[in-house]
Amino acid sequence: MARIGVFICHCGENISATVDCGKVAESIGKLKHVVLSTDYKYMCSDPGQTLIKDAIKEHKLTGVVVSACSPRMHEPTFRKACAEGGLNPFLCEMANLREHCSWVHEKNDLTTEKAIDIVRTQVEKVKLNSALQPIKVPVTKTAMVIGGGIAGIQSALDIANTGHKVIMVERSPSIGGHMSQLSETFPTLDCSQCILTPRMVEVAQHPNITLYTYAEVESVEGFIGNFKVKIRKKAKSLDEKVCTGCGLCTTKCPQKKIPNEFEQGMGMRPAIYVPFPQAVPNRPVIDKEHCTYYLKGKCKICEIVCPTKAIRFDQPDEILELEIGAIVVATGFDIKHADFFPEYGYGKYKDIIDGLQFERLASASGPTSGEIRRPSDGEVPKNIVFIACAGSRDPAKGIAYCSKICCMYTAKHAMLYKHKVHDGRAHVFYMDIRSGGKNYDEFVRRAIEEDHVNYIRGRVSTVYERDGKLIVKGVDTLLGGQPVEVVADMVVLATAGVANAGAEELAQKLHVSYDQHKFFAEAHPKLKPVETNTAGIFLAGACQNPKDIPDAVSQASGSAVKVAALFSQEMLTREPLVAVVNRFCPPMYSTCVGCFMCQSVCPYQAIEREDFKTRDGKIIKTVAKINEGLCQGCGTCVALCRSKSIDLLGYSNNQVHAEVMALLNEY
Amino acid sequence: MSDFEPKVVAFVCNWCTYAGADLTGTSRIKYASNVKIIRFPCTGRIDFMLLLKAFANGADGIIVSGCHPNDCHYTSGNFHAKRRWIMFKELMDFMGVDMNRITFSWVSAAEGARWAEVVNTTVTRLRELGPYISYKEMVNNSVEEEVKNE
Amino acid sequence: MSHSEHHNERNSLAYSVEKNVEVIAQKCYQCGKCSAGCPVADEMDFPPSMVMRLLQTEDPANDEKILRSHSIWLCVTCEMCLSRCPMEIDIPSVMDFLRQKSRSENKVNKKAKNIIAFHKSFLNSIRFTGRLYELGLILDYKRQSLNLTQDISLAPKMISRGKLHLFPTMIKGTAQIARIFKKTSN
Amino acid sequence: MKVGIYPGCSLTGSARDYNESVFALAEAFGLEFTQVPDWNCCGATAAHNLNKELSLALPARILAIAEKNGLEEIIVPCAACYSRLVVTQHELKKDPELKNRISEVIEMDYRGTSKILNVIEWIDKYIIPKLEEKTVKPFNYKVACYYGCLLVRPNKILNYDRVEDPQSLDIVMNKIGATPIDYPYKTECCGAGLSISRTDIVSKLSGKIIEDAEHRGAEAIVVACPMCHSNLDMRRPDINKYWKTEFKIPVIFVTQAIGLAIGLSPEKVGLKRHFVDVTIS
Repeated sequence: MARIGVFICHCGENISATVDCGKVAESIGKLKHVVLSTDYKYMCSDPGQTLIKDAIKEHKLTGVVVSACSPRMHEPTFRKACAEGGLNPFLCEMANLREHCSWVHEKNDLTTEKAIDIVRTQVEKVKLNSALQPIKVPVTKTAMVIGGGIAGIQSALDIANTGHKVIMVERSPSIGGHMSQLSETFPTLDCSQCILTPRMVEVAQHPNITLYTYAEVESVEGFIGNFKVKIRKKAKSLDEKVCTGCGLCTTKCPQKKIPNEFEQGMGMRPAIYVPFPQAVPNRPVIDKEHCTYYLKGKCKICEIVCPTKAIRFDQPDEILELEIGAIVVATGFDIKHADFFPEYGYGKYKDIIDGLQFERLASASGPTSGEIRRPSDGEVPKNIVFIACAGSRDPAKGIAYCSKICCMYTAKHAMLYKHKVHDGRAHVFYMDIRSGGKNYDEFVRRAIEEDHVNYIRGRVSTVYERDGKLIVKGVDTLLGGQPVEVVADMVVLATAGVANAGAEELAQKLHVSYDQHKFFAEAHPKLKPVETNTAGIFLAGACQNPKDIPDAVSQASGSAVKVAALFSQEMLTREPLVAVVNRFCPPMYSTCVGCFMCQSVCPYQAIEREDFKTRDGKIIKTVAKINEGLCQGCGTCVALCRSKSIDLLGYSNNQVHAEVMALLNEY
Repeated sequence: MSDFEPKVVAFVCNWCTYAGADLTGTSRIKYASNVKIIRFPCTGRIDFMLLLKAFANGADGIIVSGCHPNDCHYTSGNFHAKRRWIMFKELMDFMGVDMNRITFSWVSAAEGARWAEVVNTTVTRLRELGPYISYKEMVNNSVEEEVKNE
Repeated sequence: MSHSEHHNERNSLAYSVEKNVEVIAQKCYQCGKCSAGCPVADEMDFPPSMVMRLLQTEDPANDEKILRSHSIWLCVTCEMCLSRCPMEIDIPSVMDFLRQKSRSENKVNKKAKNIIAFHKSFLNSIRFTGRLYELGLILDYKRQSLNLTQDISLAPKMISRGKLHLFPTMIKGTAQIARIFKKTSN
Repeated sequence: MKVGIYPGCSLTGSARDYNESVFALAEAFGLEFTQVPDWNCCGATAAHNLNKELSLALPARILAIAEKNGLEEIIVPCAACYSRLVVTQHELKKDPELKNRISEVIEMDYRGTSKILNVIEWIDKYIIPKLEEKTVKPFNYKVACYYGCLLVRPNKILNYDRVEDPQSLDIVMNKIGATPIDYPYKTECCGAGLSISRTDIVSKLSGKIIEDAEHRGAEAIVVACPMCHSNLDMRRPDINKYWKTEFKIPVIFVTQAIGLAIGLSPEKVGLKRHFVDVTIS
């Protein structure tokens, strides 16, 4: 038999000014099963809470309704008080008399009547509450970082330094990402590789970090604290333990004409290669798509010359199965290439290059050893044009957003050019200069004032080649839209930053949301910029949207602390307000008919299939089963279920039905 | 009809409209006291059969309100609610439920004033429409008939 | 009010543009790409991006500048601006509308006299015969523009190459064509 | 299927050469088509500059007559007429109310069912399949393919070829043995409707097109639009005067080039009517 205690709070005068609390208490006291109905000035105060704790013991209460403010304010307070009084906290409900009644209505009988209705509703509900236990799940204290660019490196090092294990998975043969390709960085102009390579080495040597390069995530299952991940380690055709990284094979490989990805196609590499001299790990891989042996069945020169006999042509891909507690996605971005621009010749002019290609030209380790020379004939361009917003802020091309980093790197490029080619002219066509950031605008001003870069406000309509020169047809909008024609030797497009190839596929494997541009979506744009909507999966860097190095690094550290906080717990505790599929004895098992409509609407992939089998393993029935580790308790499946086999704890069908009846019918 | 006060049940989600109604309170915006709120985690949880139950038990009007499209706390619950709502509306129409009795709206946690407006316009409309007895009678009659037939 | 609804002043030119050709001037963010690619921009008093900017101000004085501009008559409807506009703003349609508005309000720029004279002569030619009568067009244009000496060497060369009819071709449906002209002349 | 042709005013007058070459090709390839009966002028630039409704009504009458006569496909060799007809079809499809109003103005039912082909689409569909076997005298010249504005823009409506650096004409020319050059002026405007009223502007714009083609070593400019042709060919004396030079490069229609390649005489394809001597045939 239910024994309900009801506590009406005056909230000073916040409630009692318009609601006759005494009358409410009196009226509720007459309800069936209500053994105590009382009012008090401040229920949330210590004496108020003591009142509840004592009453639970004294009246042997099986349910408590605190009629006070919004549950969004004090539900945790009163549930805790109940627990301390010896009552399961989920047997406590709150009736919202303040925000939903006393504050929004005038003082009159109707308001008091409404208050009575509200309390009665919760009394009827609480009678049907059941004692629930918080859900506890264990935590595997190993993190996986996907992507080995600067964001992934930072995140992995930060997590590893808290004493937890990290698995880093990188798709290409070396970590380092786009930052390793950059020449110098704004606004300080310090050398990118000089600041990055020590971090790369640290990753490789850190006792808590296991690095898998040339590897990709194959599948992800499970939930926060308990992911099961499969990683495909692509065959490098080489025994890394035997190889010393001497590099002899790479110099002897007869196949030498493969466009070098690291040099953005401006240099060549052999089929067995190390992507760049500072690569980590500094071991070659064989590119099977171009290797003569894999294509034609003979060659094996690398195997012959290898002093340690490390080459393994028959090495298969390897699938690793790992238990992971948290995942940091740091897969980075890519840029649009020059062939994306019809009005600039669809990429057919060699001397129209993109920003990353310019980085390689300006880099001391690049194909021109840091001299600015144009790709077509190796001449030093005397007139260079930089076009900002190439693709960005261009809804007609499908990219409406600002890529954020281009204004700054374009200023840097123009500056580097002027530092290297003293008698050259640099022109920048721009729409707006977006240089928010510490010392950023000062940097742009320096390019204009000290390095005399010619900034022209207007977009370029077309670029074409004539007599080996590039004719750039632009406009100066500050002169009223006057056409401007520049005869240039080289054009650099500050092309839009876009999501990395494969981002969508990975997002689907991880069950995290992504936006229309395939950038990963944060859980909240303001207050959860590091979390995804899947618990236990965090974001770092430009996989979320284009961002510069300091932003990427900050977010990476943010993601690391999220992981560390998660790993600081032995068990995860969650509110047990989750959906359940009913279960009965055989032969019924469940009223679930196994239509799995619920599976298609669940935003959390929390609905699994459960087979009931005979002893000899024959499947009798397959029904839905909720994974309570994943379920967030939205209840969409409950409303959808046609056979009414799913219910939501805390908001059960019976409970909400009782609430509606209590609201409409007086007792 | 002038002194008729309709009974209105509001089915709202916890994260947007319930919080929005809390804000109405903290902002001390006054509205008609006819409405009583039932809290759900999400509009996606709302079984629309409950609406029929409410009408059969004397509700004169109903408000269903949740997060704005794309703002759902659970990503897509309100979207599924809307899809089911479209189907259910057909059924209600078919059963002769007066759709003027139902307000379907989006009220976010920041829209305290809007919640008051939704309630007030609904109550004003319902005052004009008068008590909703036709559906209740229809249900009760059919129950009586069934009893008789047995 | 939804975002797609305009906020333009009801008496502004931008408002008429939106009502008539469904182009929202505010969409233009003034990148200038239209002016950069416009073949006649350097002849114009206001290149296309400036016309859009003047519209955006919704200032009666600027609306007046547009309707009295030479630019709207120099536009050759090559559509280059639209094809390269990142915001896909249909400037050619705006120009068509502005020309008609400029004429109906008697605000045509003096320098555009010849251009309009030519268009009128062209339409006159087909109004009565249904098809273009090129010799008639040239003669009528000379009469309207008073450019009596222009192209005098062209006609004989055309005639000698069989490229100029000395007499117009009348189609059967001339009465119908006349009615089409009448019904569409607001 | 009944195939119709809408020649348009130019082809009966200043572009007779174009007309002759189109009909010569049709004859040589055994193609038949019916002229749209009692066709009228499409209104050209003048109509849409001065009167939007008129600019839709005139093409609508042409299309309605074509429909009435069961012409499922209409070939429109003039790029300007092609553009007006396709745009009209698009506008009236988009706005049923406008369609009704225009139907009333033209006193005819208009449905918008005829398929409109430009000259290159016609060549692609009817000429190309038999072109190789018929080619007797490959057109071994370096050519600048000049598309002009109206074949490719507005591309969202015409939906023909790519709007920057189009290729369809280049491909046709390549098929008859010509070498198309890389040519940035392919779709730059020649000045079009300003030919008579602002000859100076036309001279400047057309001059740029000619200058760049000559500069890149083209031996002919190939066009598919009578307006472009008259500006680049008939206006050559004005252009030369404006540029203070003697541009000599001939301007030929794509149909003339094909005609020559299959062995038709220069007279037959109308080359003798050009202002600039065609020395390469």
